[in-house]
Amino acid sequence: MDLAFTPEEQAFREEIRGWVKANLPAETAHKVHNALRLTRDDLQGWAKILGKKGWLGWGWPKEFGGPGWNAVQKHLFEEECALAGAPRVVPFGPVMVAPVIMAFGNKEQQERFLPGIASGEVWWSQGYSEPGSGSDLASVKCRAERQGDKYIVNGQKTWTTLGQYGEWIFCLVRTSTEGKPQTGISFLLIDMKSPGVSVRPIKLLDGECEVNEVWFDNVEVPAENLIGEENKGWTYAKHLLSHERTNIADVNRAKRELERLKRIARTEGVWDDVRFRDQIALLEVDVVALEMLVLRVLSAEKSGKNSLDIAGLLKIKGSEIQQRYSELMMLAAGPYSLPFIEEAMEAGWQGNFPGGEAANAPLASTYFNMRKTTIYGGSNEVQRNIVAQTVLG
Amino acid sequence: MDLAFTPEEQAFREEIRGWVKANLPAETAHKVHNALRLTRDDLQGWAKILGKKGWLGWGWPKEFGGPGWNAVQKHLFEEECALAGAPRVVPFGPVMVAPVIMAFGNKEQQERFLPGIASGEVWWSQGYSEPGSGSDLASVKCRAERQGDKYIVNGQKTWTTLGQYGEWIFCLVRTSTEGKPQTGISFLLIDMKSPGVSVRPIKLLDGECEVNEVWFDNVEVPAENLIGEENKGWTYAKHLLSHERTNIADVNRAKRELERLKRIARTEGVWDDVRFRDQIALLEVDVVALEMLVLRVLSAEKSGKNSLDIAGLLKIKGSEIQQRYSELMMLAAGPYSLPFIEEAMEAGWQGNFPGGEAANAPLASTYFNMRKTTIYGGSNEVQRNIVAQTVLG
Amino acid sequence: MDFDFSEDQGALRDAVQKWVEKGYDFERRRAIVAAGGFDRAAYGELADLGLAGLYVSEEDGGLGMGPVEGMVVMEALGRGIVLEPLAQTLITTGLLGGYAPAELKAAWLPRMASGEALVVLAHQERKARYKLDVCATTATQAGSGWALSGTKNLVPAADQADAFVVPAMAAGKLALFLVERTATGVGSSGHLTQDGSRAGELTLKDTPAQLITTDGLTALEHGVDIGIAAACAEAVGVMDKTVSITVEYMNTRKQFGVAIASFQALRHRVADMKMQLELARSMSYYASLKLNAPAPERRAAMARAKVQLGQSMRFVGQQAVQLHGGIGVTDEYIVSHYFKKLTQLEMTYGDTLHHLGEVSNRMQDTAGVFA
Amino acid sequence: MDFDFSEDQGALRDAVQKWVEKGYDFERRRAIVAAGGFDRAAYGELADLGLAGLYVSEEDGGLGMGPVEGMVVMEALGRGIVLEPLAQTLITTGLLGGYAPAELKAAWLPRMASGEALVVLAHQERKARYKLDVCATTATQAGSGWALSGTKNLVPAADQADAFVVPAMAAGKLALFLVERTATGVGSSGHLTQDGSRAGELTLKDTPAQLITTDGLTALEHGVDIGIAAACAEAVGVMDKTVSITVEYMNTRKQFGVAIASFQALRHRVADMKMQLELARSMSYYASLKLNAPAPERRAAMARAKVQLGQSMRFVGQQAVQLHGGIGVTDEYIVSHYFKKLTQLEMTYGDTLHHLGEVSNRMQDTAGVFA
Repeated sequence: MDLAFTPEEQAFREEIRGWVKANLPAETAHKVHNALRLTRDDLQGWAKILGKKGWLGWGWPKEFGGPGWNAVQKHLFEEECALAGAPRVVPFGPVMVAPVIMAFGNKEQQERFLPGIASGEVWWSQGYSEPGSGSDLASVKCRAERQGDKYIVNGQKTWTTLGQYGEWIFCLVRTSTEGKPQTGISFLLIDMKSPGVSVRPIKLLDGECEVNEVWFDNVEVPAENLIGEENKGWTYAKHLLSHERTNIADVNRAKRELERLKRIARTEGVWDDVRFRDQIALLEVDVVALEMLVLRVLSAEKSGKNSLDIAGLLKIKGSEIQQRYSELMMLAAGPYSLPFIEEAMEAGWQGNFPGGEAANAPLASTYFNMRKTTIYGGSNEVQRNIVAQTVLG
Repeated sequence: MDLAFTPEEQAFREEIRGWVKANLPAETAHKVHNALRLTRDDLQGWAKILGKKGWLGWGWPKEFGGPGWNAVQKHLFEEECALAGAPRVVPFGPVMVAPVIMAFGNKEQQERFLPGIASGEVWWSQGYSEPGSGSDLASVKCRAERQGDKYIVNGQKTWTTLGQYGEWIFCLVRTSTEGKPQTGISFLLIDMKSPGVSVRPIKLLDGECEVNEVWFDNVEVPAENLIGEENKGWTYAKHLLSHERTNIADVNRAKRELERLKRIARTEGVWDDVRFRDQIALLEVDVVALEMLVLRVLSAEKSGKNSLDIAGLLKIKGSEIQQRYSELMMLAAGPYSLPFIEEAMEAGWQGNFPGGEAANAPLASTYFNMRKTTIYGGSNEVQRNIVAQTVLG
Repeated sequence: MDFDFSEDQGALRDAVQKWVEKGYDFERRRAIVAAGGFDRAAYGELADLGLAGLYVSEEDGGLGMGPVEGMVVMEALGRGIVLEPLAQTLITTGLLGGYAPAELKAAWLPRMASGEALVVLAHQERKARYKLDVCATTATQAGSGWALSGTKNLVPAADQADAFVVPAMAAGKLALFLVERTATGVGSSGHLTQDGSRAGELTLKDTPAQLITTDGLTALEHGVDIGIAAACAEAVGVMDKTVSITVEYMNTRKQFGVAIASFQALRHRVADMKMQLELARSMSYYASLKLNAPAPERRAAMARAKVQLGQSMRFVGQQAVQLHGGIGVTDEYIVSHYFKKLTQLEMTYGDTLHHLGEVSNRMQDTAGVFA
Repeated sequence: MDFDFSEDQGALRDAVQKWVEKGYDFERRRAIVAAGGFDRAAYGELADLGLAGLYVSEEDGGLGMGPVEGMVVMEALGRGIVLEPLAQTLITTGLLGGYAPAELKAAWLPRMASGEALVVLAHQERKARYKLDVCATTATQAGSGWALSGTKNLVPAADQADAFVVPAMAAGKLALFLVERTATGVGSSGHLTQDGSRAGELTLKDTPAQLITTDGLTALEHGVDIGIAAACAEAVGVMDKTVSITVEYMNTRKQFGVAIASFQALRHRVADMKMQLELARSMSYYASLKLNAPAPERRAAMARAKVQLGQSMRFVGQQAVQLHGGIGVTDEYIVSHYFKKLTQLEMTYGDTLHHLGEVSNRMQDTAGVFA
């Protein structure tokens, strides 16, 4: 048992750090460090830089063109990217659909789709949730009817993150209404440029359009876009969900944001206020404890000797921490977090922010936006159900 | 709408205050103010003093020999007693069984039992809970079989508070197993000196014996001790529970204990520590908010215009506050709350308490003991079920 | 001790509630936000109901009512998350009525009561955060009058108001002044705030001003306490409606084949929301009923109330969103707007931690509603 | 980075766990409490397992092991809420091994490792609360040796231990001394503590003592940090068992016709307990793995760990009792003893608020496991 990283791991970290420093656009990092609005180009630009290096699929095995890193190396890569201010990689392509294609797609599908994902050229979206099925994902209604060599898709998906940029979307669709709800679901890849697909951005409470409704009106999808077998999609979706483990805790981002919180607290004059400072101290303990939890999971994955089934805990604690730092940032600025000046959330804005700190502009919006973290990706209530099941049976 | 008490209410309060000051034994008040062990004599002594004045049944209407006070007067009486350091009146006689006897007992029962309750001469206990039925009170199993003009009682009650002193006990007993569990319950008064009744004190986690198991082994109970009708006991029990309203919040005691907490914090040197002081400040806000909640209920009762169905809230908040002040008292003394010296919890103990503050002796024990408050009287989980029912349907 | 509302108070509540329900629906509110967060016409309608004159004496054209009526009105406005800053009028009419010289009262109070003139408190400065005695704006005597220089932020409806009550340092001591927006050297700008209402910056450069009182801190504290009581009452209205919206949603929304109102873990959350709501309502009563108490008692009561309200607002707002799930974070659905309003109210006139400090500093041996 | 236990560590854990399960059941423990809270025979059995020599070098007759082994052992002891103060031996062997002159080591460490001599830390004074640099006990030079005067409280097994490590002020600076219980001027008394173990008062009056180190604060802080890491590990064992007990009860106990494990609100509570347990376990690892780090890093880590452990202990202990209902507050049923142990551990070597202050005072711009 040893807390320190091995010399090899340290060297690996240094390599990543040097490369990120040399390749991450300064403008993008500035936006990330100050929670300013990221454009499609910011996100895809960084994805393509990673893709060119072969690191956009950083979790991929070598046989599919990935670097073949182990759990610790993946974590070190993620940590270095996060601390340097890289934007989170939009996960739907490289982290979510790619492993499903690798595990359950046929060779043709792998050759057809993986290169575009690995290079960052093709923007993927996720089509899971529907208006009636949030926590109850198995109740999806969006129908795909087989007609010859195609499926005709009708229905609606919602909460499709950044779907306004999407070129392809992977969907859970209903191909059968017989048996248990889980048994009639298929996993389909759909070209979003197909006739009948329409996307409507949903304005969120912070004024931003981060998620979308996606409508399918008699959309024709070639049957070759079906992953695996018809009516087995639930199995593939579950594989995808179980694939995500430590990533979901987002502890590296939390460490970066904790630093930002401290900067804001100094600027706003509450760093020396015991009351406020103690709130930060409590959060610091939370972040360290979460990081230790993540490291334990990584170590178990690396050694394969123990398996720690605590993904639910990572999701719950990680999301609560995200909410808490955003809350404390807003409270640090107090009244000066209250002006809502949309332009001030753009990098390079030169206006006069009331009170003088343009860095305060996104604080309340971020706090509002972060309420999503305990709702999406399996609400924290659902996660508690899962954790309780493992403990109580 | 007016916060102030009327001049009449103020005068009433002054009268009570003067009387309590003149009549509450100093030794008893000293024990209460320092959470020292109260004997049976301390408790019954004060009850008899109240009884002599006609105030032991302070909630009773005039027709039964009570003072006929309204809700506000009752509250002022309770507050003055609590702040002066009077022990809580053991409620089973005057507060719990008496109203049931008044509402559902016959004239003979009223004449037979009420005088002994009003004078404090007869010690009553409560026989509700059983080992298998805590939160699920309707599942009581203790059987009473009618044989001619008596009932034969067999079974067990538990958590009978101070039952070791009990002379009479009112019990929920099962007289029928047909229909819903609620419909086969009867309300029976049992002389605890009857053959076949045995009482076994249960030692609690603080080392004290506050509650008991009570066993009934073929106990003969005259049928004239049945309250109301056979199999209607559940209705009477519910009446009793709904009768208790503001009393359950125990806010007057909380105010007294808040003062004690502040004394301890000063003695232990944490009064000037911002961190600790803030904890007290938060509790102070809680206590004031609870008191306002209680006053709102009292006002509604007095005017009869609005009814506030928030008894569940009073129980939840009141019990949480009791736990919190006992926790903070213990934490204020910190390491010096840790010696467990049973004798030091007796008034007048002259030993050397480690660290020098004999007043610290009961702090941890009280904290441990107070864990009961969120469990008994309908656990806080059950209370939340009830509150949710009123809000959500 | 009596917490029943009088018939007049009930009628007042009904009148305001009716206006909110019929005259200020979500669509109108949305249009006002889109247009900048303040609608003079809507403010005029409030004035037509007599509300702008609530704290103005009858001889000055007002209703001459007190804190309980103020509470009733603010709670009703809270239920509709009304944007127009009536609380400002309660503050400024209270300050002018209580502290201004007779001629200033005569010149302004009737116009304020009728809604013709909107006067707001402009006290926030960059370095002050929640402290009322930190003030860099200066006042110098200029002939028979005064001239003010400085910058105030987050002034409600700064570019729409007709005049401002402005604290400034006069010879080292805080004094309060009235400044008209049309006076020389006044600059004002406007922006939305997070709850959709309007605020702005006020700059003063040798701006002529009329003295309200040289005992500025006393008056400012009083004014802010009127604001705190109003914010508490408003928050109760917001929370009450938030709970209703959530309850309705939970009884409608189905997951796993049943209404989500049937899940015990969520039911207990609702019980906790109800707890926070009722504690908050109790402390809002407390705040309003202490508003006319002597200053130390009044200040202590406001701090206690704001601590409770702050905790309640945060819990109720966050849980309402959580219980709604995804729909709770959309702009389209109404609950997020209630959440944002609660968030902003928590930071209005001192947040929870600030007031916890105030309670902590003021603690006495004995505590309670009457101590 | 590797959190797997080695085979030897696994074997050590198994050995201790076996002793706890077979040799230290609830009835034996209850008898020890009734007899005063300390059983020399039980302590001897721990020593026979080699545990008293865990931190003693092999040349001095110990096992020469490190913090991870200490953690493994303390966690296993925690599962059985063992009363005998092995943590004291970890502290005092650590201190003597790290700071004492050679002859003192040679005279004591072998006897401590074998269990023949029990040496405990006697640092608590009345005015110190959790502060380590507050000390009224004085040391004066007496010939070639030293003489100590003062009173220490809450000394573990004070009237049973053979010697004490005692901080005292020598010429204005804190130094550490070894004092034998049989020395002149020593008074010791004994009493139970809330968790059923034994402690007592130690009075010294011109008592001869041997100097361990004049750099007393450095050493004392180190010793207390060994104690904190041990307390964290022990707490994890206590909590782990507490959760198991609670889970078993919930699957057995029926109300309303079903096992109470089926109620969602209670299930979520258990999920929260599991969360607290795993966060606590993580931070116990962290504490033990930082125990050999440079002092500032080590102290900071202990403070962070104790804040997490303190929160976890309070939550797990209180909720375990709550989920048991009435039976949870009885002396007869085991869970209350786990709860009391957790309560006492929270207040051992600084409670949660104390260590929150330490974290707060030490905060840097950057934070994390490696920062």
